[in-house]
Amino acid sequence: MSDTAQHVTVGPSPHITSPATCTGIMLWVVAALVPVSVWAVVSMGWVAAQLLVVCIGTALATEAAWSALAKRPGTLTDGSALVTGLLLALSLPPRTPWWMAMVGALVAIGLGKMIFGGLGHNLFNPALVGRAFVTLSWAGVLAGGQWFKTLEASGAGLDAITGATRLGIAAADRVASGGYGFDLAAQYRPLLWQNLEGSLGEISAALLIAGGLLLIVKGIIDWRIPAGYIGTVALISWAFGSDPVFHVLAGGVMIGAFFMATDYVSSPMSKTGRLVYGIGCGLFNGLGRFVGSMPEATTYAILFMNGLAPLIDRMTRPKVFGVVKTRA
Amino acid sequence: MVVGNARFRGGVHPPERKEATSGLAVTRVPVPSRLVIPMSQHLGAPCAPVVAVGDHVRRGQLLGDVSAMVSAPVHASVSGTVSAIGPVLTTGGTRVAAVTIQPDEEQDLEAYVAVVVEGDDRDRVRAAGIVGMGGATFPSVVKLTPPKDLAIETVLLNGCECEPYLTCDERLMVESPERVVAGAQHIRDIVGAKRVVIAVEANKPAAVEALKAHTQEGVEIEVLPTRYPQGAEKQLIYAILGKEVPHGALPAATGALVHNVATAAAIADALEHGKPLMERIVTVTGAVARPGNYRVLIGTLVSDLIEFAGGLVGDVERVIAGGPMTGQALASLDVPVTKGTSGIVALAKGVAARAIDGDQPCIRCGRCPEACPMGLEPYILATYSGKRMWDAAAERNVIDCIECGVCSYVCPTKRPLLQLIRLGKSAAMSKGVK
Amino acid sequence: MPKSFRLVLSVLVTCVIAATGLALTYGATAPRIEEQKRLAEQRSLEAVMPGATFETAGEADPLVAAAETAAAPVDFVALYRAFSDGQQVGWALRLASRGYAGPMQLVIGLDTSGSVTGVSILSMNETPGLGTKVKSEAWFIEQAGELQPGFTDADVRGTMDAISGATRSSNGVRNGVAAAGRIYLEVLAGEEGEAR
Amino acid sequence: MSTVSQMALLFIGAALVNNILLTRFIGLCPFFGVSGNMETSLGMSLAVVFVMTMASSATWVVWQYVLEPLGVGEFLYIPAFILIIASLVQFVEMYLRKASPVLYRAMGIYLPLITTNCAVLAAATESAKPGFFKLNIALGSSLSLGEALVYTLGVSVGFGFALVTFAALRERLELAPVSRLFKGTPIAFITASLLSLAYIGFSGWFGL
Amino acid sequence: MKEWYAAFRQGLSIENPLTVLMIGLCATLAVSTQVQNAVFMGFAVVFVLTMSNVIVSAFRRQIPTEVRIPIFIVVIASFVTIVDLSMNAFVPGIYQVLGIWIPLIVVNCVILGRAEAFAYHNRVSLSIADGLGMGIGYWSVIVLLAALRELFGTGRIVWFDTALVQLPSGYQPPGLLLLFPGAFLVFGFMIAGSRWANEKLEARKEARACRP
Repeated sequence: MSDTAQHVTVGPSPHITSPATCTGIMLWVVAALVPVSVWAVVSMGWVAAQLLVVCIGTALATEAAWSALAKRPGTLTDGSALVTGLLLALSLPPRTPWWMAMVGALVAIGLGKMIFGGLGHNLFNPALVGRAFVTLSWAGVLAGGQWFKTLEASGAGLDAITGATRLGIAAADRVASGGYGFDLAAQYRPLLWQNLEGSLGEISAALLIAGGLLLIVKGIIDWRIPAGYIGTVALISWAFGSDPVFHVLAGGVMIGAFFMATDYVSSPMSKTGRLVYGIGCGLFNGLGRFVGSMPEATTYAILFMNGLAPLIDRMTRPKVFGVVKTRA
Repeated sequence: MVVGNARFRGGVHPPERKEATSGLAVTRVPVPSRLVIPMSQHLGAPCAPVVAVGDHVRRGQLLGDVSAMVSAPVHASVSGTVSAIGPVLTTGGTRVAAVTIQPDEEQDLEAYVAVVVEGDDRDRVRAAGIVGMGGATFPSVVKLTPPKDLAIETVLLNGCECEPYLTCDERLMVESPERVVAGAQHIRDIVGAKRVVIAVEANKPAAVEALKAHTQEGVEIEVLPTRYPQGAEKQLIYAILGKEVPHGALPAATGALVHNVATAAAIADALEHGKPLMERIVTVTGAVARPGNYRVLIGTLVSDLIEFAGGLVGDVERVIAGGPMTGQALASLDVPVTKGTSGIVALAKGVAARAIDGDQPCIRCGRCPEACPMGLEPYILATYSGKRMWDAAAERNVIDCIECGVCSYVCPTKRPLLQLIRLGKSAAMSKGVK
Repeated sequence: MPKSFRLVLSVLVTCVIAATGLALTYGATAPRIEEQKRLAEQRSLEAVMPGATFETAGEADPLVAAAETAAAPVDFVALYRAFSDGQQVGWALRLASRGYAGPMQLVIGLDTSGSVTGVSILSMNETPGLGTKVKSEAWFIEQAGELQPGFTDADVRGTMDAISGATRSSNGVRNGVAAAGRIYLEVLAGEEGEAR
Repeated sequence: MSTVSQMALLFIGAALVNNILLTRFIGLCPFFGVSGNMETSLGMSLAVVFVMTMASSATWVVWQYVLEPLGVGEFLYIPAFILIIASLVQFVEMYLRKASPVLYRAMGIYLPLITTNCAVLAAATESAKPGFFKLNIALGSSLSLGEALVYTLGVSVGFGFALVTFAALRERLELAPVSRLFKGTPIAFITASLLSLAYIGFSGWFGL
Repeated sequence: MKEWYAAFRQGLSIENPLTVLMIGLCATLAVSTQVQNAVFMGFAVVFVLTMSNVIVSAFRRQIPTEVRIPIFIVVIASFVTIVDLSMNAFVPGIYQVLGIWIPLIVVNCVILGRAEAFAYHNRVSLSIADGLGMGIGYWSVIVLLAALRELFGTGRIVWFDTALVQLPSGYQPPGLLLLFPGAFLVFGFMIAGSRWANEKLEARKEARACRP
């Protein structure tokens, strides 16, 4: 009797838990992004690999260093810094100078997350904070052309467009002449399978969609955010008389909708809230493309909706069982 | 079998793990060498012993009682000699007064001292010491006496048994459906209801069949989808009747009265045969050599019960009294089975939840508010409680928590959500928050 | 009531003293403010066409209304005729074009053939260090000198490269230059014929 | 003369693109002062929309019919405008206390604070005195009363929106284990920085 | 004299209007993109603060309590107008850049606050000390913030077209510091920095006090 008692421990109910763990979730996100990353390296070459290594390495190092300095238990194993570093790398153009990528990762983890108290407390998506910091700080270096050019050698039938992204050219053409200088429908294929302009993560919309669907099927992300997001972008493109398919596939919409906007910490909690939030992201991303001055608005659209998330949470609190709704 | 789509909001579906015992007929556990019968096996005032050390008692004889309204008397489950009266450890981890009985060599478990009382059926239910056998152990007579201004229209019998592992109610419904139905009819007659609905989860087809074979006029069987906590009173009422129990009100406010199937059967026995509550079916399962459904005398020690089931197997981390979602982990196995002990579940390492050190962050994944059957936001309630922001927690309805544990179950960072919420809830209660 | 009277009186006295003091200050500074404005304008006019003298085209001048139409969406502010040794050598245009943070006041000199003789930025609200590069990085404005006579909007876009990181400020200047081109083609080129 | 679409642009330009708090830094005292609590920031926002609109119309009228005709505007506009706003706030407070206790309870205590809120003076000056309006919309050298009203409404709604957003963010910040050095004001500034980072996305919308 | 110095000192560190009291923020953040602008803005505030303190203090016996606030406002607004007109006349370039911020000095809470809290209750000489102390405290914070933003945001500090300080040419300045998020960001870090410095100072003081 007494020997059985020895290996018995007590603890509060419930005594069983679901198999989901934080690290597990993060690793699934990483897994969903692996095909895109590998394909980016294969297509773009070692510059892409270098960017991935620098971003992830710096992100992990920053997290570890901060935890050590703040004398808090290390949180490296939860995998969130890995995801942030990976997403940051995927959101940058392949020829981003290494020091810039490093600063981006440092800012993403330091300013985007750790300063707020670490995982779970950041108000904005850390990877996007890092990306916004880098792109705004060194817009000249990044957009000056030298980092985008040179990829035509790999020849994917893109010789016509070098030096700027398709989206940028589409926007410039629209401003100049009210039309497009190239056939948008002809861009579906490269955008889906191998798009050598823009950032690493824009290499293949198809792989991003596959990864996103995997996460939805695994119950890791809520379909409402990407659905609301992509649907709204398509709707706005259509309303502005443009090609919805092109606009959904081009630029950061896919990676934004499936991987950036769905970041748990900086998105709303309730289902309704998530739908509203997804639609909001799509609205500002879509509008930004047509009425804004920047060809790409994904980063700011999501950051803006991150800012609104607590407000959305407040307004979409679940109805408490048995409580009749009264004006609060 | 038609599964209704009636359901409640939220909930989870943990692995059922009922297959080990669901097909096993109930067998009787032999009389152990001693029985420890606590004086408080119910919610409410504890009983005072009416026997003294050295007294010889007969099976069914009254051991303790108290005059309070919310209470239930305790009876001897065997014939024997009172060897001690004093505090003992119970499954709840507290020490309560108990009467220890040394059983006689010769036992006739078919015979007992029948309860004889003046008065109506309610008095008889009380005298038989019947309490809610689903685990809540609320004295049944109190439930059978709803406030005068509330008319009871429907009696709901809870045969959901939504807790994983447990099969005691299922076996009862399969083996003695007529007692369940009879109990339901008694309850209906006592409270003057029109309708009786017996709710069973879809994972118990045999029970549904058995009940249907004994269905009487005015007794409906409703098959519900399998989802935890389907058997929680408010959730059950909502699933069947579509009515929400108003915040701060009794469930009876919806015109429904919920009793466990085992309680109903016990009420039938009490009213028809004057049989006091002396034994119950306990599912012993998990990491034990011979899992099964056992008819156990109240007062049998868990250690004796596990020994009868072949002992613990392998590396056991926790032994639970009740189901794994709401039951209590036992610090010692030398505690008696009581009226509310529906199961003894031994959880092996790896199956049992791990206690995690330190402050785990909430990653705002949204799983807990989605799972909460009460529409609460466990993550924020737990955070408020952890920061001792009691008012903020109260403002967000911490008091409505039914402690079902789904939030802790689904949390990927394994925050002790329920534990923290309980803190906030008790703080709110002590401040008189309604 | 004497109390409230005292209160009102004290406020009134303060106001009167303050108003008088301010009126005096204004009287003292107003001429200088005007002078400064004139000087600034003069300096920028000279910057775009050194050595010339300028004559402002009045409200009644038919060219003004026509230039206003041709300039849109850029705002037309003023038109000056430039003379050297009694001969008209060109025009200067003062335009307000949208930059990143509000309108930028540009002065653009055109010779009689329609070439840009110079561009100067009279005032702007651009971000110091970023948008203000359109002024501090001289090569940017000097690009306007490469435009051929009779240039069009497309020529401006093709000739003048934007400063990276200050695209919208650059566009403000480029749109101003393009507007000057339009004004020349639609309005001034005609006057040139008459002047001869 | 201005069309409906121009008015819409004026509103968006004032509320989002040139958000008075996050892109122009005007009126930051209440932004950091009262944003700790949701209820207060809602009350404050309401009061600001109310007072700002009234103040701008008042200063517009005074400029157009008093200061400008008398030729004293250039050197008296600052004292005149601030006195108008201060007395307006006084009157509003007295009126509300009598006429609408509900509204007074909602925003009464914020009214005195608004007198010294630079956002109100800024919006009033920009809509009344020529030369201060800096939005990239061609609207002539000075605003009409209607334009001034739309502009002020845009400014104040943008103010309120940013304030309420920030209050909601700060409620979450309250629960976060921010390191000691950054707890309180510094982290509020950093949050404001990231929120204004998001507003950069609006720059150049509709060419504003 | 000691009293005078104490009043002066207060504004510099102990009650610095910006980092400790957190008032008068708006202009600080807005004009701090360039040291040059910040210097003039700071001067404008020092001038208005000191002069209004002087006037309020000199006439403190004549100003009735009931209407003191309107009178303070008129006094402050007058000095602001003087600054407004003078800057327009003498430094038109700077005046252009500062724009709305000059009239907004009126509602800088520091100024009304000092008139109300200090000048109205103290003699003229002390009020001057208070005004100067507070003003210089404000001035130094705004200039420091501008210096940080300009130096790291553009790689150099420029004073009327002359570079005073220049970082090595390899430095790629993050332009974000010049944009509006940069103002909040740098100021947030400045407050954290001053907090850190204060803590160190306190710790040292304590250590000294503990020594026998």
